[in-house]
Amino acid sequence: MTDEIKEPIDASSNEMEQVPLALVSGKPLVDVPKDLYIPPDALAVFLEAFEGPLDLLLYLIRRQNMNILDIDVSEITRQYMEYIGAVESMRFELAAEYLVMAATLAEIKSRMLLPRQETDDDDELDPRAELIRRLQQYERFKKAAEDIDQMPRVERDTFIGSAALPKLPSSQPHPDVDMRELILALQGVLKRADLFTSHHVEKERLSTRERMSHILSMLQGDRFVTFESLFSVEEGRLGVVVSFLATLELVKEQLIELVQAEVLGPIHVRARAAS
Amino acid sequence: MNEDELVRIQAIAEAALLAAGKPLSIEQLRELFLESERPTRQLMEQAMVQLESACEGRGFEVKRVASGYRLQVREEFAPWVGRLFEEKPQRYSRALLETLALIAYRQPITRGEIEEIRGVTVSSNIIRTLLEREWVRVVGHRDVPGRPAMYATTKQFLDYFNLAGLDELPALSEVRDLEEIGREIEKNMQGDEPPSEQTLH
Amino acid sequence: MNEDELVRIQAIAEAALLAAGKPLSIEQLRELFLESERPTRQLMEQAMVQLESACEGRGFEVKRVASGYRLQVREEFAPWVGRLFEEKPQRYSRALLETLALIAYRQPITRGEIEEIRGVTVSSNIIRTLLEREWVRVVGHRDVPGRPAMYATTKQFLDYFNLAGLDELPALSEVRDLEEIGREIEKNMQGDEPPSEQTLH
Repeated sequence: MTDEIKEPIDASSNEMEQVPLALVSGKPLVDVPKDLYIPPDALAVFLEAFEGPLDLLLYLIRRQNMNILDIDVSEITRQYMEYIGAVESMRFELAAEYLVMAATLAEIKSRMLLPRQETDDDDELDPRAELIRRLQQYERFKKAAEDIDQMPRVERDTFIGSAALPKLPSSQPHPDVDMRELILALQGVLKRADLFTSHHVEKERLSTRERMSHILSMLQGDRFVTFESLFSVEEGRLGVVVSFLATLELVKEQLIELVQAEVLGPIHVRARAAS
Repeated sequence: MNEDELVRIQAIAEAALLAAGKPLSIEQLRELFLESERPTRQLMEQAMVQLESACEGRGFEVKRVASGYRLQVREEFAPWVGRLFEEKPQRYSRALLETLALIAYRQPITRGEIEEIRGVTVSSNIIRTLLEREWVRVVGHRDVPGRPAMYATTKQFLDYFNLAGLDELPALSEVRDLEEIGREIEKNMQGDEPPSEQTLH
Repeated sequence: MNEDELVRIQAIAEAALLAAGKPLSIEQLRELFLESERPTRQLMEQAMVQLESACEGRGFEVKRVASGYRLQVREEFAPWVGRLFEEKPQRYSRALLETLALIAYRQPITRGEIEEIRGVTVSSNIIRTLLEREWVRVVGHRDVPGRPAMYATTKQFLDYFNLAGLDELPALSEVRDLEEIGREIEKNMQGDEPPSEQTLH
C-alpha cells in the first residue's frame, strides 16, 4: 500500500467517527464497524483509512480491548485474515503489505502450536515479542503524529501579526568609513599636491582650525556678537588661548571683522562675508 | 539606562516585528539600533519580557519560536480571525504527520527507517511536500549501500508549530523495556489454553 | 453590553487587523462575529476608538484609510524599522574621502580650495553626500567673488570617528610616516573593495 497524500486531506483518518467511510447501497457508512462484519463494498475504503497493517492490527487489538502485551494471536489472526480475505479479491494491490503481515501472524501462530521446549534457556523469546515491539514502536509514533496535529500551528490556531509600513527613509544606507581609509585618502592627495614639504597643518593647529570653524558657525548672518562671547571661562587658559589664536587666524584670512566703536569700548565681531 | 529608554526599545521592537511579519532574533533586533545606541543583549531581552506583559489582554502576544520572537494572534481569537480567510486551514494526512513525527523524534532518519517503523511505503509525494514546506531537509547520507538521504527537521518546522526547540515537542510515550515484556508474556503463557484448540483459518 | 465585552471586541479587531495585514472596514470586522454575537455598527466603531487610544505609546497605530482601518507602524520608528530592509552599504569613492580629509585638516575650506589641492573638480554630489550625512556643514562664506561656502566638519563627524576633537586626528607628520602602513592597508583592502562602478559620489 502506498499512502497518498491528500491536501487538504478529505474525509479520513482522524475523524473516522464523524465522516462517512463509504456509501453502501446509497447509505453512508459512518462508523468503523463495531463487529467484524463489514459490507464488502466498504471494505476497501475501510482499509484505506488505516495507515498500514500495523495500524489495522492496533485497531483490532483496541477494538477487543486487548492489552497490546497480551495479544491473543489466534483471535487477532482470525479477524485479520477475514479482513484481508475480503479485500484481496477487490483490491489486491492494496492488500500486499497486509498479506505480509498475515503471513507473519500465521508464522507466529504456527510456532506457538509447536510443543514448547522445556528448557531454562531464556534466550528464545516468545515469537510474539518482535511483533509486539513493532506494534509498540508504531503506536508511539502514531500517537506522536496525533500530538503534532494537535499542537497550535500557524494559519490554524494562530496568525503572524504584521502592520503596514510607514514612509521609510531612503533605503540607501550609509557606507562605513574607517579612519585608515581617510588617512589613506589624505596621504594620496597631499602627496599629489606635494604639500608634505610645507608645514601648514600641524597637530596643534588642528584644534585652532576646529575653533575657527566653531567661531564662524557662531557668526551666522549679519549679526554682531561681543568679542568676549567667543571665549568660555570654563575651558581654562588653554581654551582661551586657542580661541584667541583662532580669532587672529580668522582676521588674517579676512573671514571675520572686529569692530570697536571707541577706544577701550566693547569689541564686536561679525563674519565678513555676511556684510 | 532608565525606564523611558527601555520603553522606547520595547516600542521599536514591537514596530520592527510588525514590519517584518516574521520572527526576528535578539541579534537582529539589536542590529536595528546604531552602534552608539545599541542595547546590550541582556537589555534587549529585558525589553522583550516587558513587551510580553504589555501585550496582556490584547489581541496578540509575543511568542518565542526557533528563529526568534514574533508577534502573533492569541490562540483564543483564532476562531474569529480564521473567518477572514476563505480557505479552510490546511489539513495534513496521517501518513504525512506520521512521517513528520518520525523525522522530528528520530532525526536524522532515512526513508527506509521510516518505512520500517510505519510498516508501509512512504510515498515520494510526502517527502516532497515536507521538503517544499521547508519543514525537513536532507542533512547527509547514511553510509550504507545506496547512500540514502537522512532527513531532519528545520527551524521553519519549529516556527510553524510554535516551538522554540525540539525539546518542546510533547514527550514520546514510553515503551516498556523489552525484557520486561518478555518476562510478562512468559508468565502469561503459563496460563495459556492448550494450543491444540487454536486453529488457523 | 458591558465593558468586558467591548474589550473583547477590541482585542478581536486588533487580532484580525494584525492577521489581515490590510485595511478592514467596519462591516468586514463585524462579519468576523457570528450573527448571534455580532456587535452593532456603533459598538464596533466604539471599539475601534478604544483600540486607537490603546495603541498610544506603542510601536503601531490605528489609521483610518478609505477602505477602513489598518494598523501601521508608527512613522517615528521608521529609521529603525527601515534598517530591516536595508541593503548592504556601498563604499565611498576615493574622491569623496579625499574631500572629507581635506575639509577635516584644512577647515574652514571652500570647494575651490579643495579643487586647487586635489587638482580636479569636486562634484556637487560629493559635497551633498557629506552634508546629508552631517559630517560637514557650511560655517560661513568667504568674502571673495561668488562668496563661496566654507566647509567644516561637525560634531557628528568627530563622533563617528570616535574623536573628542580635531586635534586627535593623526598629525600630518604621522600621516607621512604612515606611507608604509598605507601600502599595507591598501593591499589588505584590495580584497573587499567592490568594483569601482559601485562607489558613491
